Amino acid sequence: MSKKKDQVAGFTPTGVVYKTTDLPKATRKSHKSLGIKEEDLLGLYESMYKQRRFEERAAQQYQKGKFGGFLHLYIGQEALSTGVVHALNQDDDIITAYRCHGWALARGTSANACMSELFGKVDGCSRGKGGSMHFFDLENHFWGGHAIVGAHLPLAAGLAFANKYNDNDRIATCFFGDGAIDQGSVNESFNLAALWNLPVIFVVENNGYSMGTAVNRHTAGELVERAAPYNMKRDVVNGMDLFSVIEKFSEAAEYVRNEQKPYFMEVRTYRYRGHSMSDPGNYRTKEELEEFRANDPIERLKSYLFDKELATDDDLKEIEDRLEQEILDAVDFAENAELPPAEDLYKHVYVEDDFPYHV
Amino acid sequence: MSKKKDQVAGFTPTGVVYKTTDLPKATRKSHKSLGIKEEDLLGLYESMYKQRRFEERAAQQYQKGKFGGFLHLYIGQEALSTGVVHALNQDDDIITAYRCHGWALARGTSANACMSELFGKVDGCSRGKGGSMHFFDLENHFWGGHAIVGAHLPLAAGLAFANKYNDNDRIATCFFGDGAIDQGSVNESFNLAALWNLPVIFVVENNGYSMGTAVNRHTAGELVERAAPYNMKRDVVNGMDLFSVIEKFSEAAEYVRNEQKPYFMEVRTYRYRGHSMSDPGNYRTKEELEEFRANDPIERLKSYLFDKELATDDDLKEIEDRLEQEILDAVDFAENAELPPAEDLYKHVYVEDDFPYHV
Amino acid sequence: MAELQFREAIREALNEEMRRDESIVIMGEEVAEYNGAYKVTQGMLDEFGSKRVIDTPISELGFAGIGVGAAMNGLRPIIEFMTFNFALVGIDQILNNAAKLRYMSGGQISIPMVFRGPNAGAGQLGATHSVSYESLYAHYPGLKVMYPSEPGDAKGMLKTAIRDNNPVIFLESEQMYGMKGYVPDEEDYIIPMGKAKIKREGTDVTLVAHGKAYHVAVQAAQQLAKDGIECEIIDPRTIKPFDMETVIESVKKTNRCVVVDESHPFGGIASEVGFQIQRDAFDYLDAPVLRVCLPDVPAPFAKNLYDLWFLDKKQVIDAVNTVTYRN
Amino acid sequence: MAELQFREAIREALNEEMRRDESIVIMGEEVAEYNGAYKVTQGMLDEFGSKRVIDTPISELGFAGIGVGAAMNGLRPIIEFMTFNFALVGIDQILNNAAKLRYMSGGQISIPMVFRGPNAGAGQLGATHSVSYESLYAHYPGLKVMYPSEPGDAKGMLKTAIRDNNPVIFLESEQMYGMKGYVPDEEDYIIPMGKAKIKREGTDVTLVAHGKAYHVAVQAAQQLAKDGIECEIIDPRTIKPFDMETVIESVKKTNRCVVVDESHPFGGIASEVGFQIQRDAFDYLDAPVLRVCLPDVPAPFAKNLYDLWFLDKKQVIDAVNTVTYRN
Ligand SMILES: Cc1ncc(C[n+]2csc(CCOP(=O)(O)OP(=O)(O)O)c2C)c(N)n1
Ligand SMILES: Cc1ncc(C[n+]2csc(CCOP(=O)(O)OP(=O)(O)O)c2C)c(N)n1
Ligand SMILES: [Mg+2]
Ligand SMILES: [Mg+2]
Repeated sequence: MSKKKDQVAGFTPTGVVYKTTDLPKATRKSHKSLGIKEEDLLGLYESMYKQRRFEERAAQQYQKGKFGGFLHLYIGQEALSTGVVHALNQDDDIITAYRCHGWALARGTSANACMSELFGKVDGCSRGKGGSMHFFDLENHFWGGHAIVGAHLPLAAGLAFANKYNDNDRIATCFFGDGAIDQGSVNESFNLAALWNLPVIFVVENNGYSMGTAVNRHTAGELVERAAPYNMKRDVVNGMDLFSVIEKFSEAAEYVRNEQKPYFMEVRTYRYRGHSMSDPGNYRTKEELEEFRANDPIERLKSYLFDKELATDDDLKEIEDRLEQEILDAVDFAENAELPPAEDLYKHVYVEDDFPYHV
Repeated sequence: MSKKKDQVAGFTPTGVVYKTTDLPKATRKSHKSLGIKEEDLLGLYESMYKQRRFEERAAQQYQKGKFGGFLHLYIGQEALSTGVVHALNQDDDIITAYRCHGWALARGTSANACMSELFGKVDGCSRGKGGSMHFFDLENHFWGGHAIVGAHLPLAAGLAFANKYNDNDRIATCFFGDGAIDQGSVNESFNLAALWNLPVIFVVENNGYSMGTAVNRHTAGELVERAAPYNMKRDVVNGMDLFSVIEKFSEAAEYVRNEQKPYFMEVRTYRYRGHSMSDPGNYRTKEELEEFRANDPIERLKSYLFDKELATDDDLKEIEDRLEQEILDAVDFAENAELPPAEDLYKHVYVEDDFPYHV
Repeated sequence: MAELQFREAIREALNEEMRRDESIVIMGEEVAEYNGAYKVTQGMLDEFGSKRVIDTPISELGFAGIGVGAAMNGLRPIIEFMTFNFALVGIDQILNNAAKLRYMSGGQISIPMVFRGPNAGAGQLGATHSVSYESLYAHYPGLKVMYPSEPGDAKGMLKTAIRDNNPVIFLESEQMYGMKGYVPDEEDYIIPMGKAKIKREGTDVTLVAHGKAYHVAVQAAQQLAKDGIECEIIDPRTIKPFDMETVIESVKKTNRCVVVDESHPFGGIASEVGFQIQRDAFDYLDAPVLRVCLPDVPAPFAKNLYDLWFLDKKQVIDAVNTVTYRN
Repeated sequence: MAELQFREAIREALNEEMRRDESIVIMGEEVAEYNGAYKVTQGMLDEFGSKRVIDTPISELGFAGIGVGAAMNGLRPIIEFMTFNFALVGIDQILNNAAKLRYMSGGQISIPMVFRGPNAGAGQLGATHSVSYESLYAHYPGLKVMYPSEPGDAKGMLKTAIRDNNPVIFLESEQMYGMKGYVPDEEDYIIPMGKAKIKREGTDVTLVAHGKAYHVAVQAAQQLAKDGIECEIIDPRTIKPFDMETVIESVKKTNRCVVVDESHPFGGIASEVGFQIQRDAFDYLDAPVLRVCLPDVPAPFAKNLYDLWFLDKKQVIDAVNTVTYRN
């Protein structure tokens, strides 16, 4: 009975600062061999930078008390949204959890619509009814913004089901956190997708923590292996490196589209900020944060562009200044936008807006 | 796009009769090398035979309209209950799904109490309030009898949690069908048990079908692999062979008790009857049924006893006759037993039987 | 008018709608090869094929959610729960996703779908298999809820539910699947959402009853008629929105009401109906609104206890006698 | 009497009971190392260690069920849901297992445990994070349900809940965690299960209100008092069983009642209370019982819509004016 006494001591290991995630090697391929056109490179930079600055400004506004609710920032993880959007077709479907601002922006929702949603204004991408956690932009095939952890995985399988049913060549992609991996909805979705050959990519964004709980404290085993029992194709990606994301997701999208089968991807990444604005992040070390920051996706792309002489300081400065202005304008826009009209309270529950309510 | 068109044709493959389960090889060890005492052999025979005859009589009574509700028979799967009970300590905890008669009997609940429960009588093992799907016998550490598929796995982990907390040297064992494997509760329980090192054996009784759905039509991949991502120890057992069950479960119980870690077991077995009394079983072939019947656990033990001259025809006849009588008596007992008194309707909701109800 | 079993009437609605509209699929446990656990979907796999009639694993959360996702993306899924008791493991997909996504997206998302299957007590199946869920689904905004009591209604209401562009909870009764009743032959027999039906006219007391409870009310009314008490029976048919107008009109005439409801009493449909009547027809009431509900205890297995537990016409008669001051 | 925040009062109850009884454990997301998402369990890991204060993965179904299983087997678990909205994915363990296993086993199983956490609206968090669940848990037999409105009650009630030998749903309000109130210093301050409290005496109208709604009722009563209307305010504290006796007594005196309830109207607590009053105090009512509830729509995010959506003292005043015929 060697281990026994030890094991009884406590259920969850505590007081240990875990090394959360190891980054797999980044790809060494050049943009050319990855099929990224030279003229798209600055657009990719722009996409990541926009998300970053948008959220930094949003945080500022939140701290000033300009809007309420929770605010979860995606800062640090932008290579994923940008890379995935690049790798997919524009009409492929994307769905994610509550850490959703970057996704909407990457997919093309305007900064005005995003900022207005945070401010709860009628020009918001969900007409001010969803808030930070519930961005939607169906025109851009962005399906939200979901705040019950794990609950959108079956929805993703359903999006894929309809795509397959209609044989429309679209695939669905679904993003969720490492904390979501422990929900039974994950496995039910995996089994159904594998059994029915649904064209969907499930993606766990392993940023090392579920709120304050390090990944090893909430999950047994390696995340990527969760798909193994279903014989689902799977891979691990360096989520701090844009090119790695594009490489792996291009492959995965091709496989899923052609073979009409699901795929599971573990993306190792990091959120620089706390879980939400109220989280001081005491559960992790400064060193760990610094280690990941040293791999910052925006900086990495910048270095690449400079190294290969694909852009000058001025090129980037021009983009940054333009975005800076766009986002400041978005803040102005959101601040001055209209609140939803009072009658909106009773709208959008049912398709019929005159449907009777109980009082 | 080779496979695509094909794949879109249908979601679930239909019209195919699947070979459901392959039996792994049975152990070749003798009872001695398995540590089964000679004097226990007839008791093991008795345990299996009792379950078999009990259920055959129960089916008869049901068909005569002597009691209502569903009736799910365990016939064909008795080697598991008998073998597991032998391998465990008497105070280890057992919990199972609605196909539960065999388990109660194997654990020592009297035929009278079991038959009375079917008949909805107050002498039933659940005072007539549970019926066929909800046998309970806490004195014998038998925790039911659960009819929401998959819902008792977390309970099993909870039983194990309390055992570990109290450091009482007991382990918990949890039995469920192949149909249950697709419920998210399975994975949540696996993860929690692995993370917290809970002393529990999870056991899928793969009898080839979830109602009319062959295992390959409801599940992707191999069942036993479902525990792999959690780094849980696991094995596949020939559930038609008593000695194999005893061998594997003795090992597993020792591991779980000593290491204080969970274990997953896939038991390949077969139910001879339909899912419940109303199921004609059209989804499977006679040949398949015959193939498994040829491996009947009771017959196998009988042959072993005869081959090794450990019992005579008369020995077994004596047992069979005695049990036959015991079960006929149980039918009489149940038929003549009292119905629960009317005031039982309002009892056992809360610990306080005078607790106020709303009307 | 054909005389059909409840299950046949539901099947006709399913078949007719699936023939009309290619975007409808049906999925659930044993709906295809097994022809349905209760034979509701018999023959449908043969007619519509495995792309539209789909057997699912026991993963209520998963396939309910797939239904919602597919509905968002252009299909009109019908999700069959083998019984609504099992929907509890998937209820988050119904209450948080199906019922709220349109609202949270500011009207961008539509979810045209039906969740259907047996609800409420089904005889001696024990506590987990005998629960009425209508008040739960009706309590939270975003869903429509229907519960037919007769085969004809079942067909017309299910067709309405399937054509509705919102998520609809369609409750059936396992014990009533074999019950026969007349179903109109009309090409397109449709019963409007949210409209109650006065199924028996009477002047002395209003009985409000849906689903299986409706038949208990009918039995009570028949017996009371022999005593000269004429009950008006209203079957709401749709539970949410509940057609209180028809009920209030009736109570203004009879001045008395008994609600018969196969649910537990606390916060059930009966409380809601009773509450609204006293609020909106206070001056018309000659007696308090009474309810006849299940006891506030889970379903027992034993036959005698189950019979005590279940609704009985005698309880309805007693309640009517009380509100008519004949006790 | 110490003045404590709501969260501190709850923490005191947890700490005192855990010191008394070694069989109590508490588990939930972020309860240990993070000291609780809302800091309710602050310091508890340090005092009681990782064997008794346990961080869980996001697996509500799993850990709720582990709680039930552990309770069956001799422990007294306290399960914290980060909010009760998330309990929906685990609700099968509560409604089918915790609430029914004792009954189905003919009384063999006891399940002494508490499910607790924030309930109802918590400001601008959107539709999935703002739901009131008390009527759902109260509707189905087998559970006891408590919902304190003030820190002192919270402490005394939670101690009662923890000592209860049945599964208890203990609802808190995230928005109230910072609210201060006096908490008696008594060694063992206990508030009995199922007893309402008249928190304000009055003669003109009875207000029934629990949880956050209680404070809306208080504000309304203060304003009405300036107009010479004296409200009697009853805080039921326990929702199931609901202490109707105290309510009925009061209505017999005031002859009027308004129920203020932070839930949707259909089949909510307010319907139940109103139904029972009209049934059991029919002859005493000078006006119909009215309710002030949330609208029958999900929670919107936008500040202006949320404020419209949430209860307002003005609605209560209007209702009181109506039942006192001052409109
Ligand atoms: C079912 C459910 N349980 C709990 C929560 C509360 N909650 C919101 S986010 C979160 C942590 C999720 O972490 P992860 O999935 O890793 O995503 P990340 O925040 O890292 O992006 C928790 C516990 C919830 N929203 N839903
Ligand atoms: C959550 C849930 N869904 C559906 C059912 C209905 N149901 C009862 S048993 C069963 C099949 C289960 O098959 P399996 O797990 O293989 O067990 P076996 O009957 O073979 O012993 C189904 C679908 C249920 N009881 N609970
Ligand atoms: Mg994370
Ligand atoms: Mg099976």
